[in-house]
Amino acid sequence: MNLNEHLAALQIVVPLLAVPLIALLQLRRMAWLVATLTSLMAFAIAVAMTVGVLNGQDYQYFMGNWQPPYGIELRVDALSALLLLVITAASSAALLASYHSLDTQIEPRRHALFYAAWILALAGLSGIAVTADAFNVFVFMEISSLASYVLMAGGPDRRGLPAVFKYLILGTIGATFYLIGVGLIYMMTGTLNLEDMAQRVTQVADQKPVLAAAGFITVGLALKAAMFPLHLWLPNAYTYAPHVVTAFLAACATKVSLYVLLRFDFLVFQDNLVSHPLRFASLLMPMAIFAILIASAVAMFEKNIKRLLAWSSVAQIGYITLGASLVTVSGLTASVLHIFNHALAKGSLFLAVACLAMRLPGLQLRDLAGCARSMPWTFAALVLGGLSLIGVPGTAGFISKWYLISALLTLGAAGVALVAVIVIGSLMAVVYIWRIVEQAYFQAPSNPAAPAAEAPLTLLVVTWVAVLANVYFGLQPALPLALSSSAAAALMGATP
Amino acid sequence: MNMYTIVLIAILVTMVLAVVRALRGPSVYDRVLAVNMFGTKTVLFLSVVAFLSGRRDFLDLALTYALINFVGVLAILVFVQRRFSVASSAKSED
Amino acid sequence: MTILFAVFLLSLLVIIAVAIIRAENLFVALMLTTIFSLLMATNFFILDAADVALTEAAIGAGITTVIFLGALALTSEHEKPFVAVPWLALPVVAVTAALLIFASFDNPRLGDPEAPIHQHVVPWYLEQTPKLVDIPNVVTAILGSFRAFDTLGEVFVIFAACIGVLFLLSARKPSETRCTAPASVGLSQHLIPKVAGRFILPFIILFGFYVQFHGDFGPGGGFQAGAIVATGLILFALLEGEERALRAFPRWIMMAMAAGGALLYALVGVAGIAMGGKFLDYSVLSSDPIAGQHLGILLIEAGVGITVCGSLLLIFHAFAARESF
Amino acid sequence: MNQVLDVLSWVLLSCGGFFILVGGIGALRMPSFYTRMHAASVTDTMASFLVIGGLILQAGWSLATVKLVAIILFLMLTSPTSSYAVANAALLSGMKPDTKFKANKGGRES
Amino acid sequence: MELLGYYNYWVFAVVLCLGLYTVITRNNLIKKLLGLSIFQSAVFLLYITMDKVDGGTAPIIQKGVSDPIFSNPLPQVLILTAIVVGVSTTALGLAIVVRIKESYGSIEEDDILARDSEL
Repeated sequence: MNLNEHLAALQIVVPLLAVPLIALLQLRRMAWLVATLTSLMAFAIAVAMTVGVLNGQDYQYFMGNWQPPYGIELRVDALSALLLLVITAASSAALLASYHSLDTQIEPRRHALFYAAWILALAGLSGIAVTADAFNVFVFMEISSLASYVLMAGGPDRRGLPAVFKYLILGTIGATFYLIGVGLIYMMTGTLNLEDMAQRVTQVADQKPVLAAAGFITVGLALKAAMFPLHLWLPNAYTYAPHVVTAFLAACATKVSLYVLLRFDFLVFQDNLVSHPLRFASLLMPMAIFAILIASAVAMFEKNIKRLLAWSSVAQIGYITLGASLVTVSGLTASVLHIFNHALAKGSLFLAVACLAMRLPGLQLRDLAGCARSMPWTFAALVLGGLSLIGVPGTAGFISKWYLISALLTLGAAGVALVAVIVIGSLMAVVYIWRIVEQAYFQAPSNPAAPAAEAPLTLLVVTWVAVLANVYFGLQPALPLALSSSAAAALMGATP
Repeated sequence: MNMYTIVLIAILVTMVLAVVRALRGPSVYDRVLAVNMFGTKTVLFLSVVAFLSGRRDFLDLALTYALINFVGVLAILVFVQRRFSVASSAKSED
Repeated sequence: MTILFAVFLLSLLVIIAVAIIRAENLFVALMLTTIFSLLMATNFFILDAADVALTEAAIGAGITTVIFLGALALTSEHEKPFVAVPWLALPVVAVTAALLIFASFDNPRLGDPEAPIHQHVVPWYLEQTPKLVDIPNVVTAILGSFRAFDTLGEVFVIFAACIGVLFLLSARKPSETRCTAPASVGLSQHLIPKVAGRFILPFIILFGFYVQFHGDFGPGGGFQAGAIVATGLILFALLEGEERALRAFPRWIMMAMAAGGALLYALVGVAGIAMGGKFLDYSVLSSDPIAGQHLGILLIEAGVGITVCGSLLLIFHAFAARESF
Repeated sequence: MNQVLDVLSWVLLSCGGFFILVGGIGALRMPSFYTRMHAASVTDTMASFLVIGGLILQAGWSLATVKLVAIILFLMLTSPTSSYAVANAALLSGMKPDTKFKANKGGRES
Repeated sequence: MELLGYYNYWVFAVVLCLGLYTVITRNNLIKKLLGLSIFQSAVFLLYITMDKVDGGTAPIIQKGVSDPIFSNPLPQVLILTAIVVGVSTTALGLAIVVRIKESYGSIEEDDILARDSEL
């Protein structure tokens, strides 16, 4: 009974087992300790699976020992492994940072339930990444959504409640659209397993229900992934959520819905529906371009730092969908790479914001005036994270921008126009990062009498680990590159 | 077979009448009455259809309906009574 | 025959849905929603979905009404008349409806035996269940054994809702709205419902256990049983008032039930791994695979029933306690 | 013997159906709440007693009969109770039963 | 008669769009949640319409009957899960509405926006 064979199942079972235990723990720090240990264990399992996937072992796990179309099958390939790494790493980093950061926002007696909801969100997100059954994705999507509504509604600010209510309504509509899409496909193919569905959809390719299903699934997942026209819930939800929750969910929550969209579109619809690649590209590309331009523009004029970074998240999702909409192997590699690199950049930025929030009265730009001198380490981390977001050479952001531009250049004339869009997007990113830097370093401190002290040590260490990871993967991108290129090849070739 | 159809038609017509009363009912209690009537009719409808389709082991569904109907009506009454006592205490205060 | 019933009941459904939307008083809209779920459950029964009809009745009509009433008691029940100019919403919704109706012509006709979903996976289920799992109710066999991972996710969805409601409603109230609502005294003046309710309560709980263990042979199972037992205990709380209910069935028992049921379900899965099979593999649980399947399904249905009952009770008491918070 | 049972259950079922219809029409056409309440609740219990009695005759000695008896007992206990509770709550909340209808010989005063 | 076979799908489309319309236009948060539960009930109707087979009975194998026609059990399993998901989302939504009522004093969306803009 070696554990290696059960890794795919343990990735979800370990967090699920921990949830009831954490919910029962009323001791003051025990809940945080058990939650962090569970998250680190999940991270270890993800790393073990990534190593297995890199040297060619494909994890396939039949639940209850039933063959796939009859039972539920878990499947971990390069794309799932990369996503699992992102989810568990973001959760572990944010949990380590929450030791200090959470006491300022939630009364200690409610921490046990908060951490139980946190580990539920982790289990839900990693469940979506691992399962290969269309309806099972819906169940885990609901677990992760319910848990993230609870996490986001935990903040002290009363404006968080209407924001989370809007997120709940739009998220449920998105999940139900996805359910309608799966229902329509199941009606025409008779199976729920993604592999089996891909083979059987060829016979019923061009009937109306399958086209309607493709439409419903794309709109539903676009709503969950906050793609441009459907992103209205994201800025307020991220701004008023507790800081560590924003750090965790900004790094991975929306990426998971993009992962499901990629897996559905490239595995089930791609080579079966006639002219689907053209339809897929013609729908996603304009949405991506608008996302990059308009979201970055709005970010330039934002007053609150967290809302500024939330709008920049909407823009970065635009980059990911732009790469995916090229429907070429290099385009997909760039898009999957950017899932990894954006998680690093945005995670470290929001952790730095969590450090700021510990010491500063508010998160408006004017509260930052001249605090760089009294909080040097935090602002250095903020600057490095900003550079990675812009895509300065030597940071992770540059790698994905580089592969995106090289993928676009292969398109010829249209590619050059798209490269122009990316350059404009990056310039706008420079502007809104510079506004923070200029406010912090070159403004006179608003109240010289009470200089802010440096953030607590553990918080700083976690932030700096994330920032150094940014730089490391900027210089040495072998791991994410290998994973994303084999993932892109698998998706395009659709070879199981 | 037509023995059951007469009763079923009667039940369905009464369901429509209950819905009309629920929509038109001027006071809240008319609606509670309509919900109560609708619940009992569903119980009868289920018992007769269970016999009509020959699957007689579905009668415990009808029992569940009766239970849910009773608890639902009581829950509504507790709510209305609390709403009334809060209103009356408000009236008595000012 | 069934098509006539279905057509009649479905048109009644649409009328009720329109009535719910147009109802100004939220309390009235809620009562129409009760009728709406009763109609849905009857439709499911006519379309041969006995288990789903039972669940929709127990959870849809019973628990949803009680939770909505709890929330309405804490908020206002009058909807402000808001004259919305639906210039955006109407076209969007009309286009979606037209697209769906247009797409529905390629769907298989109602009850068409050649429809693809009756050809591929389901015949295997119908012929293999007597051999592999050997329980009459195929729905419980699929729910409990073939797709047990879905049900595990389901148990954690209801547990997530329970944790969420407890977390949200345990926050301290902003000081100025601490109104001194009278502690819920239940139906004090109504002596007859109290006597009738107290007489019926044991039978409701007994009926809940019957539905729990009858799940393998007829319509029933963990979800329905948990909802019925929870409805019974909510009836007790309604009649006797909040404090006596909490004294009879304290909060920590409910929390232990909610967490314990989910844990029991996951541990049955882990036992499958420990005994050399896969996760949630019951054949290895005992020497004879069929007995193992029976044991496995019995245990996880018990886990589901316990969690659903504990979670629904915690949610109800969270809303009820919020008044006198 | 079987013939008699069928005719008897047919009679019971159609009487039940008749009472159901009477209750429905009564609930709709009666002028005030309490009269509607009276019409609906009394016929409810009676009709369910008749219909399920007819079904019991059809089912004969079997598990279905036990379930039907359980349903009857449950309905006979809860249906009047809930009707009483509704009427009591209405009275408590101040709905006065109309006393305008005096039984005079000619047309009735509206 | 044949067209009646599609009646279920039309009712699904109409009820779905009624729910969506309510969620988009109505201003009261609890009315939005009612609209959301109608919206989800429509999806249950779609799945259960699929499982009916002409002359079929509920998929519970009875000993005595020779080879019976069974309706499809799989959509019923999926909808058992979806109903519990619907109730969980409604319960969480109501908890948030109660908290909004306590901190804002109103559950009408335009009042909330007005009170926010005052800050």
